[in-house]
Amino acid sequence: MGAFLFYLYAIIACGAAIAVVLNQNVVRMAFWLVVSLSSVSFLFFMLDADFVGATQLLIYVGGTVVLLIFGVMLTSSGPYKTIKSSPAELVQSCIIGLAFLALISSTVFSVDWEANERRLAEFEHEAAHIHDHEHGVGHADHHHREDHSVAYGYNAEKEGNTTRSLGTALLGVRFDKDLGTTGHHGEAKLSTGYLLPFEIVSVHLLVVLIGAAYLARAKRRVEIQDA
Amino acid sequence: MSPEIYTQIGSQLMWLLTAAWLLPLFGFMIEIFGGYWSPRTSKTPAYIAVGCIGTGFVLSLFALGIWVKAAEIDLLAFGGDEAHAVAHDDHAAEHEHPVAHDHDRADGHDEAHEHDEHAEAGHHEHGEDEHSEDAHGEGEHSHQDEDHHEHAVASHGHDSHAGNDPFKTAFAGTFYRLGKFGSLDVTLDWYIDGLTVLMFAMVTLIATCIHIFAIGYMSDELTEKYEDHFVHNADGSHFHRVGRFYRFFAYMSLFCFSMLGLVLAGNIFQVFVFWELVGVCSYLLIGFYVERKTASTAANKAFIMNRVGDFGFLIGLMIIWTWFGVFQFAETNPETIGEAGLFQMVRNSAGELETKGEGAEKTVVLQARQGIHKEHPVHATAATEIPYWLLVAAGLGIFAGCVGKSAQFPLQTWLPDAMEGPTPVSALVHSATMVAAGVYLVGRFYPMFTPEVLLVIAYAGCITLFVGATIAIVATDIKQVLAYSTISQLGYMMLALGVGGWLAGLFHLITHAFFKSLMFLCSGSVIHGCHHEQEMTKMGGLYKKMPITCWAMFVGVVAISGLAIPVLLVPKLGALAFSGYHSKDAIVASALTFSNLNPNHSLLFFMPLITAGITAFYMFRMWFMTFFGKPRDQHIYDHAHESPRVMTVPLIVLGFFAAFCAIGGENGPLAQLILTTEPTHLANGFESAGSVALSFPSHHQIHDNHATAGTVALLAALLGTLLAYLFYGAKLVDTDLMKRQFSGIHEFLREKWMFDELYDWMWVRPVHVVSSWAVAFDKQVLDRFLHFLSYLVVSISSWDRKFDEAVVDRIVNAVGETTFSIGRSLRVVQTGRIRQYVTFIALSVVSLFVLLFVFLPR
Amino acid sequence: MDGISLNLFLGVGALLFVCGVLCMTTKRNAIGVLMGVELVLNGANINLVAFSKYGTLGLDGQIMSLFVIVLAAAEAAVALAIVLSFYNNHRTVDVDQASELNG
Amino acid sequence: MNSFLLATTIENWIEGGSIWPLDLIFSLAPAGVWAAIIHTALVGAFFGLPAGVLIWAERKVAGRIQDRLGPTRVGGRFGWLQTLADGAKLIQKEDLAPDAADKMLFRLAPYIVVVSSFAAFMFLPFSEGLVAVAMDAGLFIALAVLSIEVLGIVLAGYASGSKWSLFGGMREAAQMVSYEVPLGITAVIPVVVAGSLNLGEIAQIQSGGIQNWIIFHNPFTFFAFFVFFTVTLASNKRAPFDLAEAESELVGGFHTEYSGMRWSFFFLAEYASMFFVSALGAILFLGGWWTGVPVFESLFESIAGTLAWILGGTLSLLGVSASSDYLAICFGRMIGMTVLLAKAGLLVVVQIWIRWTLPRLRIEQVMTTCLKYLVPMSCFLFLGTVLWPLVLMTALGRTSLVDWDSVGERVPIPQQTVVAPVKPDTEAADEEAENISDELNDDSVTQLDVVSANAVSGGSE
Repeated sequence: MGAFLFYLYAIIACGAAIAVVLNQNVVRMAFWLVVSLSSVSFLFFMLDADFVGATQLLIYVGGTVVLLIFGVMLTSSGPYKTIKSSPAELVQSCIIGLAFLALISSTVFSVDWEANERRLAEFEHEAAHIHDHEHGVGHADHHHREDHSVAYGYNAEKEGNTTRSLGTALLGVRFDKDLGTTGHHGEAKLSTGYLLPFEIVSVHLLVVLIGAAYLARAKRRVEIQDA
Repeated sequence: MSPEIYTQIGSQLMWLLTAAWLLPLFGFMIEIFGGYWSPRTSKTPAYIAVGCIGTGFVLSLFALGIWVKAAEIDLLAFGGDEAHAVAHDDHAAEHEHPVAHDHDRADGHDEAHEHDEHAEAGHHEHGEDEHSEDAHGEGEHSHQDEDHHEHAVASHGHDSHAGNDPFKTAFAGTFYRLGKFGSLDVTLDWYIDGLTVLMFAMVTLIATCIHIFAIGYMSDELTEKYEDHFVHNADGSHFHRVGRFYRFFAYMSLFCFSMLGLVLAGNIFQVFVFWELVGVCSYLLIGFYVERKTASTAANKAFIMNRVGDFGFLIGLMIIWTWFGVFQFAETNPETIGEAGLFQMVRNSAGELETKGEGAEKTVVLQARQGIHKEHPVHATAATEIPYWLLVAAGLGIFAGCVGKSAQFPLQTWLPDAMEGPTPVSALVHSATMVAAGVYLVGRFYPMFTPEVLLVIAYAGCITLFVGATIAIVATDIKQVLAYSTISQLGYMMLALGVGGWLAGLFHLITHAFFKSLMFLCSGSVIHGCHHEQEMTKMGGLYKKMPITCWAMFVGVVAISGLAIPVLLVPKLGALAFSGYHSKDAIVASALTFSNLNPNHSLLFFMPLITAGITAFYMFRMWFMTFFGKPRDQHIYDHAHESPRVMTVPLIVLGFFAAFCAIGGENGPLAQLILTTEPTHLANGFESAGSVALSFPSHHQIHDNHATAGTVALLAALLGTLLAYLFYGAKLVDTDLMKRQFSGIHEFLREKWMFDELYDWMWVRPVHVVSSWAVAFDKQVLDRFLHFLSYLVVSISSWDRKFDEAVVDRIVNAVGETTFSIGRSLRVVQTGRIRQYVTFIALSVVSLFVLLFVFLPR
Repeated sequence: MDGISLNLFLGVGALLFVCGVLCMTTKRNAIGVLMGVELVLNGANINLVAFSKYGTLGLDGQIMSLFVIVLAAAEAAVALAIVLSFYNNHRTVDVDQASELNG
Repeated sequence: MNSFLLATTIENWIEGGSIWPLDLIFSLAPAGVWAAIIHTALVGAFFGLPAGVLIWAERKVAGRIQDRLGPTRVGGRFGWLQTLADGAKLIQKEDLAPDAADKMLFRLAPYIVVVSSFAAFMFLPFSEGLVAVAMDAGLFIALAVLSIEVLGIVLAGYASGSKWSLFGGMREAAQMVSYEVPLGITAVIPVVVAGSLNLGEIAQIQSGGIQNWIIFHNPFTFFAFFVFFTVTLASNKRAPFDLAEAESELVGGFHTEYSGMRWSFFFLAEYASMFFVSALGAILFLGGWWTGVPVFESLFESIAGTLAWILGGTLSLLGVSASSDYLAICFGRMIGMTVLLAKAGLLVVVQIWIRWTLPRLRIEQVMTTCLKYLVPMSCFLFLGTVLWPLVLMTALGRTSLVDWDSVGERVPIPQQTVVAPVKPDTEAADEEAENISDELNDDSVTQLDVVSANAVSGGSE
């Protein structure tokens, strides 16, 4: 069932993305973009990232796309007017795009991600083990606890319920990493959170808001004779 | 006193005096920057200046109080019976402990019946010091044995450092380290002892009075259009300019800052810096009326003459730097182990020079630098001994600076010319403080002077005081009289210092500052009242017009003349006399004792004695000529008026101090305050063998001669006064006739002993001749050579130009054109189309990875 | 989620990325270019979230993708403002017309 | 009250304790699918029927307000089958698309609208545990899904190829984008109070007396509710904010060119979201499925117990074993749902009342209301709610006026829910890192663990 849903949404996302490329009408493009982005958000749900999925829906689909449509409405001078590219350009772009896709896909599929992860995990275990060995405590339990906390964090009900963990992480507290674990010397562990980036992004958004309002403000139109 | 209390008092004094020192600088900043933009009729700059220096005075008073309390001087017990002081000296002599002696002195002149008990307590307190003293005493007894001495020093470490300190009651420290150049630490230091505190109080008090006086005196500058009657334009009209009221007070504030900095300075280099700063202020103030040719010339003269002296100062500094490696006077803090200062290096614990060898080989052993800083435990470059003649040279060099600053022979000629400045300037800068700075420095640097140097100082002072006094007899400009009198009195001070009367010299410095600034202010009042008329030959009878000024002047005249009423000796106060009597008495006593001990140099006693008479004569001459008799110029007399209260009140204040500041004489509070700072080696006198065999008097010996000297000096002064009264008061002698009869001498004196002509002949003319030769050489040889060279260069460069145009330019142009054409052909790539750019990016990423896949081994 | 490997998610991300790039290269309409940018960012986002699930990245991947989304919104706002201003001056949104900076 | 009965979602309920005849059916497909189906059916039942009721109610209320009777004939006495008649009429109509329209988008737009507004119900808990998808981000995602609706309207406006439609769509877009700001802020105010985005938890903490309702938590939440309600009016295009379909200016606004069922979809969606936001307001501010009177609660409990006893007895007579406790809880939840529906219905009636009472604003008045009044007000209320505990703490020494636990303590500790029986882990080697969900099970050790344990410590078990 999961696989079926994945393939369904993956195909919708990819097909809609391709439709965005192929369509020339901006509004249709926007429509397909919404479809694609919504599918992506479903993929997020499948990846146990509920909050990110919801954000994707709210911000992209509800916000960005409306903004895009806004732009279209304000800028198109006639109904269904399209600005077409030349076929040569299309062909040329398609070739480049296919090459690009081939490149990325070959990269993706040539890497043995599982092996990588295993190696990484091994390395971490090794470090933890050495530490445990030094301190002579029951390291088997320790391993389990640590692994689970890394994998699930504060997440008792369902894997997708990451809202709280995300919120606290953005406030600088990493329950998902620190809860129930201790540092190397038995003290409370304090991993790095994202408070500063969060603040920076907040200020950034404010600045963008003001800047965009300034840029798009109503002003006297410049008459261009040859336009 | 315990180290904690010592540190506490030291920091209290330091903060108070630093505040007093920096306030005028602050004032200067405000005045010089704010004054330019403020209305010219505003008196605000004056108020700021008075406020700053007045606050400084209050702070200095606090410092003085702290000092008095710390030094344990009982001010109210001054005077006493004179036997008491003698008993002290006896006591000290019995114990043969200079430190204990000093300590007793610092304890003050307590009641006689408490004395023994107190002395015991003192011994108890200073037990540790005395222990180390004893160790040093051993070292001294066998001071040929170097090793033993050093051993003693090393074994006692910190204690011996304190014991080696000849200035037990001084406080020293560092504000800020400016930089360290090799072994030389250039720092901003402070050094506070009784002399510093006293100088602060004196300078700030006098400066405050003079500032207030100047508000009135300089009030005609409070205008947008000041008419200078002494400067004429080409068409004969008077010169007009804007008023410079603010500038005057700004300069005065700057001067106060510099002078206080000079006094507070803790090392000789810093002294030199402020020395030059006061010089600059003096230059600016003399040249205040810069449009007057005489004023600007006088300013230049003062500055240049001072440079001559400062050259010697610099030489002294270099010697000190080379051989001592430090500039600090002394390290006094018992807690810190700083570097030993100059005084501690030159003098041993008993305050004596330790010498080795004889003749040209003679050297002075530098005391081990006990308190070497931990940062640099060993000075590789520091010498352990200095050739004696170099120490003499250093002393002479420093003294040369003092000669210039204090207008001593042979550099005395700038001071009378400096009277071109406004009278408050003359009162503050050129009588009370700056010119006294030379004397102050000699006093401060006393431990560094060898007997040979002291003899030079004494003779320089002796010649100066006589020359100055004689010229003053014939001077007719009221300020000139006072200027020569200043030179003469500075000579007195130098003489006193030179003959070992350290206390007398500095005592006179203080008293002279008061009465001379008083008299200058009085003369200023007269000049102001007479609408800028300075010639005494046009005055007379002004007593009725300006009584306050007259009687204030009288106080000053009596004080400087050293008059006293010997008959009415009040037991507690000594002779009923003004301050000048006491200080001059002390000088004459020192001189008499010195000439008794060294009969070869008896001139050093007779000259001041005679000059004491002359002093009284010319001072009373001035007073009589100005205030009594018939008005010589009716016009001036009619328009003369008493000065406003803002000018007379300072006169009264200063008059009070001129009269009573030295009350009690050498046992009085002032002298005792100064005495707390006296170098230890002076109290018992000392002998010097070698090239000049000299014997310097002890306190005791001076005291023995006190009565004799006082009597003789008073007689001379009375004689002078009487003569002056006969000549100018009673008019029994026709002065014009006298003038004609002694026209040769009169003319000689009028021409100031022909010093200006002498210098002109000795220096200026030879320089002119040499320079005319140089001009000829320049024109005939150098110029021709240069012309030839320039011709050569022009011809070469014309060839070079052709090369440039033909070769270099073509290459450069070719490069430029190539670049341009490449750019032009490449500009089609930059289409300005975003989409193409994105395509290129994607393409290049793909091709880059393809390249990687193909060529990079996996 | 049986049998769905990380590679598949990465593949979807790659396809979205390439589609975005293609959008940017082929669309003359400025809005279309913007949509391409959004697609590119989404492709990257899929990768981040997928790694957060399959890898040891943990929540960090989700946080990163959140930042990406937020900044994409900001970018879109500014870009739209620029497009509007461009339209005000040129009466068109054809990016090929915006070639004043050509060589 | 075992954990087995405290399923927080229908999915859990299905997975955990389906009674005998049903579990056979449920085993045909994953629980999630069944949950979706059941929920859709529920929504259909509780919306499809009430929608008809609402439409009828709107007509009747409007009639009463306008001093007339409204429908009276169809279906007998009160005209209560009027909705059915309308539906029959609409279904019969021809499905038209204008020539100038962008056909594809024109046809798709109503679906977007209706799907999004119905999908939002997926996240709406009707009672404790009666929710299709219970997630921590419930409120957030519900609003997100609801916001998609506007896209359909804009597309409809654009694709119709008519200037009236375009204007309507543009107005709707502008209005929605603006009103989403105060909507979000006021919706976050209860979240701040409750400390959770989970709608179930928000409703759950309002149990007990009426003083525990968030609207009465502090003065700011009290006003926030009214702001929220106003904003939901606007976001549903309800009068006086229905500028997108202003008949007097734009003929029909964005739905001018639509007819038949496509036209009715817009209205279905409108009524659906009307009901949705009313239920949302009830959950966020008005105590959710709690009556606010503790006596009633116990009364309901006893009623549910009695019913369960009766039903359980009946079932056991029929040979079906069913826990009466379980049935009691089911009935209790049903009653809670009824309470919530009642509250939401009340709010819907108020919406209708407002529609037929207040005149329509002009577009710039609508925007002014939002940007100049509602946004600052909601910001102020948000700040006030955030600062309120601090003020109380300073003044009274506690964080709430009534006996109300602090936020952190009120958040229910995540319950240990019943997990579906885990299949024997035979393919551990193949699944490797993917089957993270299985790691919860203590019996199964992932490949990752095995590998690392073997590699490093060896026999750490």
